[in-house]
Amino acid sequence: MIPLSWYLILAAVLFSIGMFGAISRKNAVAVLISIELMLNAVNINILAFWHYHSQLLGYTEINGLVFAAVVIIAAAAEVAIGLAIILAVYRVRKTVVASDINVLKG
Amino acid sequence: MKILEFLSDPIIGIEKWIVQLLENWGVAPEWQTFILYLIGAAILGTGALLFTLILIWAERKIIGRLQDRLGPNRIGPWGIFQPIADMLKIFIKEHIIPDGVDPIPYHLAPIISVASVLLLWSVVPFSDSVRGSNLNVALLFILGVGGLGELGVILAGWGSNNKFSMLAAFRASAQMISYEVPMAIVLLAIVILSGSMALGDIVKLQTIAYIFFLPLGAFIFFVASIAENGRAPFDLAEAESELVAGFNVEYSGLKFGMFYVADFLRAFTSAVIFSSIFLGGWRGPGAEQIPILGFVYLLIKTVIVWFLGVWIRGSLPRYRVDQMMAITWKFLTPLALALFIVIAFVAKLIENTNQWLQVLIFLVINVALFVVGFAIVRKFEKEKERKVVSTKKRALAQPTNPFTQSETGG
Amino acid sequence: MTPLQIVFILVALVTILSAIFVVSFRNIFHAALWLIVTLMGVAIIFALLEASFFAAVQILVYIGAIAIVLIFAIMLTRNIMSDEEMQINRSWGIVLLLVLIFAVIFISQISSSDVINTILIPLEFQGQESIIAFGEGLLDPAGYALPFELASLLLLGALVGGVYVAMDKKGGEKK
Amino acid sequence: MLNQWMYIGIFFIIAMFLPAVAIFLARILSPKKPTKIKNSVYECGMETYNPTWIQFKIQYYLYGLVFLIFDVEIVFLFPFAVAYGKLALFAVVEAIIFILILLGGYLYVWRKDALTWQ
Repeated sequence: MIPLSWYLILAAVLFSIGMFGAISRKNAVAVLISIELMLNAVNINILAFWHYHSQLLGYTEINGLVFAAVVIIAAAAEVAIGLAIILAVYRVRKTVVASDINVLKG
Repeated sequence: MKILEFLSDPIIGIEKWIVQLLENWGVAPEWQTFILYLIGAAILGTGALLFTLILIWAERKIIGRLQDRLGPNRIGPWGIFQPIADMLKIFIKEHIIPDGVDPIPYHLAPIISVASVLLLWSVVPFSDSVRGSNLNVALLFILGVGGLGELGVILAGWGSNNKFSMLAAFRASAQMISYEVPMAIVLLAIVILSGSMALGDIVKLQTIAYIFFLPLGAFIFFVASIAENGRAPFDLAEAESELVAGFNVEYSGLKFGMFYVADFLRAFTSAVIFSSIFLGGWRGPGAEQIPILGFVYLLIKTVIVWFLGVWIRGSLPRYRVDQMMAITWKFLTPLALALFIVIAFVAKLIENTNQWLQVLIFLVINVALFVVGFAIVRKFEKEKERKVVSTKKRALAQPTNPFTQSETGG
Repeated sequence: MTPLQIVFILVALVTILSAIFVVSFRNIFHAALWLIVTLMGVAIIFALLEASFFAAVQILVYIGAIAIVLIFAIMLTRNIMSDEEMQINRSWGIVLLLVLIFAVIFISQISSSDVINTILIPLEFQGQESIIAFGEGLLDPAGYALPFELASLLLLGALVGGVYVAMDKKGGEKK
Repeated sequence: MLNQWMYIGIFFIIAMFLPAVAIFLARILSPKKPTKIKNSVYECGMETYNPTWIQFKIQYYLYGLVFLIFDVEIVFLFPFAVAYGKLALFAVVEAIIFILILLGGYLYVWRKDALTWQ
């Protein structure tokens, strides 16, 4: 009942919002949160096309599902590692501001 | 004859009558389903909330008897109107909102807590024909709704502007997430047996109740669900001596009442889910022909499981926080993982054999794993004890001065 | 406008609005709470797409695990950045402009294509059908068995690395 | 399938609505006499100092981390379990390898004492 393009527009808007947050927020945790938004937008896109394909084929298309699963697994791993790094940096440097974390700068 | 037919399945009868009525009014078929669902959900939700009144009375009475007290006995025969009086009192009590609360989390927390429990009722099959939703991912949904419960706890802790409630909320949520892991693994083993994640199908397929296939799984699930509900002996989050009264210290009036209701209802709800998954839900002799019997069977099974929980609550002392975490991460989770691996492997090998033989093999596996698991734990405990005893420096209770310490969480 | 479309528009508006709150709120804890609303909205979108499994996974993994872990991490790094401080970079105007251009290009491209305006009709899959297909494909040696095992390795890396990085080193200051 | 989710959606709205209405009614019925002492935060009977929203120990994060990884792992074993009846023994072995890989990480975490409450 719903056109495919609606899902894609929603995903595009979510992705743009997430990108804005990821680039402009100072707090590193907030940057991670914004990246989560972007990954969610990607998943909406993938599953919308999965529905479209399954509808065309008449049986369950699995490629889309597997891709969405990989995105979720990657998101979980990213959160786990990202937050651990933020916590470790925080313990040493007492900051979570992404632009202040510049020890590795040459 | 008509009366008998109606009595054997009253809910479907009423449903048909409503559909007839709506058709006469000329309502479109989609809206008919919508209205039916709305009515069903409203009745089920309100019914579950009101049912809590009886639960509170029964639980207080049973706990009272277990602890050699009388329990409520003043209002009405056997004190049966006590919860109603309590409800009236709590309804007209003042809502004290402390200074400096974070308003949205503070006011949202009790609502989310109750909603997370009520939502579980939407996937429970009550009889062959009557059920909320035969969602095809019901088991995942049950686990996910548990996550909403954690959210309610965290919101309450954060919103109250109180260090103790914050501390309690974090302890409670750490406890809840930890116990979700063995629970999920056991559900995985169940899905291997049933081949379906829909609760309706799982109940329907249990010609032999799954507790006979997986007694160890049932044990793990039961312990984990007690812990996830935060009831004794795992009621660390409400340890009066350490954390004042848990994450809901700052709540009063009906807002506190909602946490109370959620707590009591959650115990019963997890008993319903346990009996649906392991004890065959509405199944029983004659339940398929006379659906109303299904309700009765489900109720009996649920009350037995629920009573077991109350009994445990009334008799066991509380665990320490480190013991509690060790139980889930160092005992239940490895055990559940081992169970799942063995079940997944063996079930494939004996796929085509007789069902009773399967039951027997599974039983042997379960018992063996249980014995081995306990033996390993016993061995490690003994070694640890020996280490403590053999060191010359005994562990002494050394109270440190709380005022000189910096404020870090516990 | 069918009822389904109205539901979609409502959910989409809530999702987008809460996503805007997520990136614009000063209080990082509140941003995390709005993130949960966004995730819920996305879960409903998945349900509308009839990807039941992923709707449930969204609730279970994102709301039940990722959001909770994020909140734990926020609690661990709090009171370093006070909420009154500017939460976004100085150059946020340029970023906003770029993102807006990006979004406009996206959306104009999407709405100009014909294929993409197909109406999605409800699929006829009943019960466990699509999940069984998914499971079979995931473990099929000719299909996605290798990515499946690699995903396990990725999770292993995340687990070991995360715990290694986050844990207090022995001898370090005990907080 | 959409019907099932619609029921869940309706149930969710009702489940949020019922306690909200009850609390709202109670707010109207109950007296409102706030005083300064009554509204103070309930902590030891003393004025509290320092903001409430303090830091907590890293242990919580470690539990959260292990839980997150396990949750994701288990969730993607569910399709395997559902399709179990149609799979060959080889696929079952694959799934077991999937778990065993993660079990290595679990043992590492155990050895590092990350699972012990300190």
